[in-house]
Amino acid sequence: MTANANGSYAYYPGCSLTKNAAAYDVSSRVIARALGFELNELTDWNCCGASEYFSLNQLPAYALVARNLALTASEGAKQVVAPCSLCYVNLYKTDKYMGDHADLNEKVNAALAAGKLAYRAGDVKVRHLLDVVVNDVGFDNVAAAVKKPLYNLRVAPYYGCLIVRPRTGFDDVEYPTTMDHLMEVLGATVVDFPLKAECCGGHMTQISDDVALELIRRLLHNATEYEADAIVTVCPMCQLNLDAYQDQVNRRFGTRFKMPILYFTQVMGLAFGMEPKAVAIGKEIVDARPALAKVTAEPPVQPKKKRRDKSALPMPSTEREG
Amino acid sequence: MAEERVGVYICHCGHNIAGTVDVEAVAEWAADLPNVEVSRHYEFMCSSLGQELVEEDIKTLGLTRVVVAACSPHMHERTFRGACERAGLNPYLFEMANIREHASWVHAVDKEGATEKAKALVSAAVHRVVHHTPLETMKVPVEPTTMVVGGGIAGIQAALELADAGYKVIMVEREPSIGGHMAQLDKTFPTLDCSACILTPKMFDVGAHPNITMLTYSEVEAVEGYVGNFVVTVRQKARKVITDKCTGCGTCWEKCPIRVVDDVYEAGLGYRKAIYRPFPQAVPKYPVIDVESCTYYKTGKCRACQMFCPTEAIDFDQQDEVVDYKVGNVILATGYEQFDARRIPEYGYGRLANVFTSLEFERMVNATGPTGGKIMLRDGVTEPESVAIIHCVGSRDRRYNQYCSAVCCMYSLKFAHLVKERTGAEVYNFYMDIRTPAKGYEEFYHRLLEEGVRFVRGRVAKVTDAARGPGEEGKLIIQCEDTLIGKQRRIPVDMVVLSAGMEPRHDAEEIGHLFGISCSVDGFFIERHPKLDPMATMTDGIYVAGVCQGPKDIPATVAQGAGAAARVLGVISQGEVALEPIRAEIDEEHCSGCRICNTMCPYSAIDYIEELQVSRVNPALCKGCGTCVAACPSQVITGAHYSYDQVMAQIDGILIDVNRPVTAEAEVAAD
Amino acid sequence: MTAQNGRRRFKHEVIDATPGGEQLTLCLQCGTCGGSCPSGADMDHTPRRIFAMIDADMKDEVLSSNTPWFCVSCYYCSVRCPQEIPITDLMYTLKQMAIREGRYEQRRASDFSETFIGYVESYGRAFEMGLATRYHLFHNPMKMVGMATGMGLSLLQKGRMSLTPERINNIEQLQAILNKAKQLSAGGA
Amino acid sequence: MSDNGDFKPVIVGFLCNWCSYRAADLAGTSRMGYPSTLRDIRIMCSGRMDPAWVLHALRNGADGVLVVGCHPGECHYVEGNYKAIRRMNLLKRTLRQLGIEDERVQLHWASASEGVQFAEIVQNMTAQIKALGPLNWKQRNVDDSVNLAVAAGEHVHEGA
Amino acid sequence: MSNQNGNTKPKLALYWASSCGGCEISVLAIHEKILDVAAAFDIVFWPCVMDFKVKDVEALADGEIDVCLFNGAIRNDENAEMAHLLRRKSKIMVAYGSCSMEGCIPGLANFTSRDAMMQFIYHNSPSTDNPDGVEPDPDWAFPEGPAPLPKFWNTVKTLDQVVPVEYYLPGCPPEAEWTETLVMAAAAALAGEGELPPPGSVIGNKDTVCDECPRTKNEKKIKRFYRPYEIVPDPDTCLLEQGIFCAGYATRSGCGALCPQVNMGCRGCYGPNEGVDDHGARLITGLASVLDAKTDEEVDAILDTLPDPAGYFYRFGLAHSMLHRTDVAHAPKRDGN
Repeated sequence: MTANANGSYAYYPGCSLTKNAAAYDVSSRVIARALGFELNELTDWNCCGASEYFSLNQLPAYALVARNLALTASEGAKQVVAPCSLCYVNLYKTDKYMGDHADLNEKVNAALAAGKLAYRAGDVKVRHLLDVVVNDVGFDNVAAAVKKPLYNLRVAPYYGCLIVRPRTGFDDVEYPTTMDHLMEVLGATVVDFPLKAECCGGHMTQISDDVALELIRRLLHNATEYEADAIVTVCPMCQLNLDAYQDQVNRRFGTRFKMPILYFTQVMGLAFGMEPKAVAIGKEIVDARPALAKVTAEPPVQPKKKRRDKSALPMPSTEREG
Repeated sequence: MAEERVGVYICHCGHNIAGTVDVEAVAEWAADLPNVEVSRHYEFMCSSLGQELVEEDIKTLGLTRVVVAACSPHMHERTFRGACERAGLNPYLFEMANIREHASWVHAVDKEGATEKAKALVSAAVHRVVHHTPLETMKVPVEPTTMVVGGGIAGIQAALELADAGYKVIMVEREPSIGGHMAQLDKTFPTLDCSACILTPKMFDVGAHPNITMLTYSEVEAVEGYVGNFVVTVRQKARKVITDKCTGCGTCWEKCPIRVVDDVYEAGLGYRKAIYRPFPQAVPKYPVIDVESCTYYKTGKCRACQMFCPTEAIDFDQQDEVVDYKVGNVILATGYEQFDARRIPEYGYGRLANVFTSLEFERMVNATGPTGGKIMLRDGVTEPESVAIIHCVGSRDRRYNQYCSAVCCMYSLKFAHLVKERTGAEVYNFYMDIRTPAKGYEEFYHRLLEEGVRFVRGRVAKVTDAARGPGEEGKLIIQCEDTLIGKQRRIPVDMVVLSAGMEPRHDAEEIGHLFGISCSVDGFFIERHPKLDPMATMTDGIYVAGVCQGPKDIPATVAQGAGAAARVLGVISQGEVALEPIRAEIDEEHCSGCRICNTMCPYSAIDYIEELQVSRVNPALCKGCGTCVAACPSQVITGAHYSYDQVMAQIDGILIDVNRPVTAEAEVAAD
Repeated sequence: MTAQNGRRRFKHEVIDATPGGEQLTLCLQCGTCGGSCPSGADMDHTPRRIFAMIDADMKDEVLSSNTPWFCVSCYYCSVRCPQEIPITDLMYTLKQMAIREGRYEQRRASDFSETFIGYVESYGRAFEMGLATRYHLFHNPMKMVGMATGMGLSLLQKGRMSLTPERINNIEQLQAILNKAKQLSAGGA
Repeated sequence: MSDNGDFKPVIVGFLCNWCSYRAADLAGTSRMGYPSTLRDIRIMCSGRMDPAWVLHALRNGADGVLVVGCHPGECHYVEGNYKAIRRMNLLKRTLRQLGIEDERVQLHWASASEGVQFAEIVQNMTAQIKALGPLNWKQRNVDDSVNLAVAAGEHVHEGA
Repeated sequence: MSNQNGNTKPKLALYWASSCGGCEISVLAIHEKILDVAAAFDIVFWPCVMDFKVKDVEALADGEIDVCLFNGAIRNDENAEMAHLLRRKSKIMVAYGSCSMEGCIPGLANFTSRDAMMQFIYHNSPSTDNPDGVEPDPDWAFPEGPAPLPKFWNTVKTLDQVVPVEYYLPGCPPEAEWTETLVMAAAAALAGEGELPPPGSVIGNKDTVCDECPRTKNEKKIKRFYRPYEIVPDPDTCLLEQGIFCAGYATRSGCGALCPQVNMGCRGCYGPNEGVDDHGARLITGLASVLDAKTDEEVDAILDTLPDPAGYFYRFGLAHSMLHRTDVAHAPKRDGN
């Protein structure tokens, strides 16, 4: 564990994880225990406002989020972990904007003062759970915890928007890869999923079916095209939209998607040898059991490396300058 | 000091100053300043009559100091120093007050404020000038040899101009051959001349010219000295090939078993061997061994090239050579690097096979390139039926480079033409603005319109291979807003070409540091004046040419190369240069040897004399910035012409009215 | 900032109400935002066009368009914008202005936000069941039927939806903070 | 903050010869207006800036001191402006303890092409100092007319 | 001079204004040479050592004292009154020691105000026991009659800010050899056997402490500062290079680099070297120049390890500095007052 010497974090589950995404909460706590880091739930945390409060009134929205940051700091924690991408980005953005914009900082703190709280930007580092797993725990430690590799399970890692945008810095904004590596470490077969950072529709499910269902369809279509057995997500909103609305998509577009949507923490728990129930498998609406049944004890046979076609032109290296 | 006789001259500059500043009031007021002997105002001080006025007063009134309040000293300081000198007054006993650029032109709506400020600036100059001391410029002879750094078209042009004029040139090129980016191109816009046809003869001339010493596969390591007298240390990397023996027959690279991707000349689209000559027309013709890839340097085995070489020219033990060259002037023509398109992940370069960069595409359409000039997809066999060309990749984009790279519009049009001509494919140009501001360029754009090339105004949001439906299967989809319609569009194509912009060399800043010049915010070298002196730099004797100074196309590059050569020829023909006497000097008797100044000098002009325990300034290296003067805690370093006392007096002068408002006093004086 | 005639330009109102909003003045009308937007095809105007309209002082048209409400907050436009304009945040500002000025006529989206916020302000936590029922009862009673039988039922069956809202302990503190923030926000956007 | 009515600040400026002085020239040739509060002194490099000059100007009637150099990394003398950053930073820390507000002593950058930015720098600084009010250092702190509350002291040293 | 008038020896006066008394002791530190002084001069006023009264001085004719060694800053009415009186009675007025020359430690009061200091000393200091909140009252009257106390000034002044001064003898306290040099030179000059330096001169070296400091100096780059207790310095290398603040680089030599020789940074008591207007300005510029930093943030990181910079730079010279004092209305509140 490099970034956090004592391996202990303040934990901000967010509203979704208390109910609709309880599976995510359960599995997050379970894998944290297995990997030896502590998630200490923040006392009396409040809703982050999702994207709705920012639409209504930005200053109270920032103040709402800042209360959580102030509580975290007052508990003496230096880092707060959010598994929900929307919570994560709201916490991250509020901290960053308070640092970047003096006027906002002043007003938010004036509001906090009404509740006898204060927050200084930068005092709490906001982390997504995936970030903690790949960067603090590290792939080597994860690999060491794997007991039942998920051989032959084809997964499409789906990051969605808010874990990488607006620039949160821990993975590429357009083509993130950390979860891809994580899934490989767990033994799963990772499919190249071009839409891995596209939108799940967000709150459009509530506002416009036309828009939302089409966005969901694209994702399911693309993952199916690439022959994924399951989509793995890092966000309760993504999970809900892809899982709970799959039926509606099928009805509207005449498709027959049967794509289970799992949290990455559930997949980790399974690879760590836990019982499906321990990581709340079964809470998903599209049944994951058929997909999980594909897991084999033996690793897949690697296809022979094709000899390079002589006429083909060299591909550019993927290393990036500066 | 008390006996100085100062002449003050307030210039009207026609209406430029007098229209805002009450010049008469200023002149009248200045007459009462301490030490002022005479105070006049005149319509155009820079005219011959204005200058004669100063000269006449120096002679008849015995002026010992002169202050002219007029325009910026960058405009006319030299003029009035000349007038003083002609009248027998040391030119450094002159001071200028800038009441045009810094007063009348910026305070046009505040005449009173402008007048008040003009008085303060004049007073500052009067207070300062009495502290001036006579200074003498230092004349040094100019070494007529010039170094040209960079063997692209800018450097080639500059070197040939100088060599043809009869002067020696040393050309330093980092790569094994000269030619630069132009050697990679197939056709050049807007005339579609064959690049090789016009470049190769010039490359040959450089190689064969008796006045040019060509140092390829070489880099500058250190620079010392100053204008007219630089010593440049050059490292010639070992080619591992004895050039005296090599005939350039090509047996070595034919026999070499190691094939590597050529990231330089072929822009990554083709291969070369571990021993290679970058391209057939390379000058010089000798190959080099790439020791990173060569088997011999990894395992001690192979030696195929050596075994087959008919002239025993391979020398695996050859070492780098480091040589000092004495030159009078340097022209930097270090060129550019292409923006790395991988930095824009949404365009998929490096991930999506059929996304190409513009340089890759240049190699592809080049008859000597990897595909023999055929336009095809990455598989090397399929000809595209539709091609998208994306403009402004990495340019006009604050995330990367804010500037416009100036050439992409035109080469994109050229690409579109070549695709149409060679494949008949549908071609889309995705652009923000089409910029064609030079001779024959707009006409070329019109020709493309006639040829049926499609133009979509909208910066591409992303390139993807994720099909939404059957119509998009197997294609690359360009997603953008067609801003002229105001709607999103998805356009499936087979091939995407990214028109990547120009960037400064990754080590431009280090190179600049070596030669004592700096880079602007965008990373290109800063010229002396963006309009009136684009070839010179702030460091005397160092000139810039080509894209290293800023994005430009071939005609502009050639013009600047020739221009830089002309500037150097001017210096050489004078035979000697005068160095500004603005220098620092240490009073060694009172230097306590604390050595705080030692790390200040960017030119290493300060030496610590161990046995005396004092520091000393080498006047030939000192450029007069004064940072050591400011640093000296015991104030024993004097900066000529910007001394502590001179500026203190200037502050006293500039604040003269703060307790007694000048305007009130002026009224009294006017009464 | 004021226009020459003393009237505040709409553009500056938008800029002042957005952290980092001053970047908006740099818009080149390139269309990267419009091209990037997942729901761009269904918007009345693409974001690019909205910015041109803001510059043209077309306040009514801007605030009554569906564009900001169709923003899904994916931030693609923000990270791709070559002028680094915080487009998503500007959309939040436009929504906020539309609500304050009562301009947006398709009340569906703003009501969703308001219903959501209502729960957050009273309980400190979001309440999905309450949100779904209250919001849909008003806008789409037919959908309620679907909720009860289809998806909503599945979620209830899977124990993924709660029938009672949760409340934080120190709700008074939160309300004090929010009230102060609202007061400051009204004082000067 | 108040704008202190008719108070017109006097700002002594130190401009480097290569970038900022030229930026000021460019502001002139482009006729960009800015307040006539700035009175500038040309020095070769912001690295020449001597803290004593700042003190002298503040003591003798300036309401503020503005130093403008080339952008970091663009210094004509390679790195003179880095030295200016260090010296001005330490000077400002010291001045803060002496009761001189940060806004009164400012270090900025302007390249030769940044006439607009130069004009903005002067505008902003003028507004900030206007809000602070006159400095009047000599009268208030050296001559002691304000601070020397003990009347008896005055005649003693006045009579010297 | 006096000698030519008759057999009377030249007259010497020594006075102690606002100072610690160290200067008085330093006069005695010239050891047996004090006998030469006593032999050469007729001491007419030295209240620290002998019982003189002000009226004894008042009784002298104007200019009757040949040399007056005046130590201490001008802190109150009494100091000023004595300065004026002795000035009137003396031919040569010497600002003796750092207090009278630069303000020195008493001059640190210029970082705060008279009122704030009174408040702290008589009310707020942790050791104050003053339940009735009594403050010194300059106009206090006993039943026997008024007993006025000298009034405290808000701003501490140096001697030359109050009366004209001929010579300056720096140091806290001055080193004996310089006291001796001055007194003996004055004696010789008064005896017509030599010339005094031009009025306004500082009696001392012109260079800085580095000149006398035996430590090895190298090119300097400071990455952080250390308080003396935080580090064991190398005994042979320049202290400043090791991150210990040493004012020697901008301080007049003459002490023989006493402090640096015992691993303690020079505190700057000799004031700036010859020709310097403001000690603090030179300390600031020299120190800042060698910080190993290129951005404001990097500079901040280094300078955050140097608390109270003004205290370092104006420890001795605040009253004599260009700015003179802190503008209390705009300065951050200092601890304790």
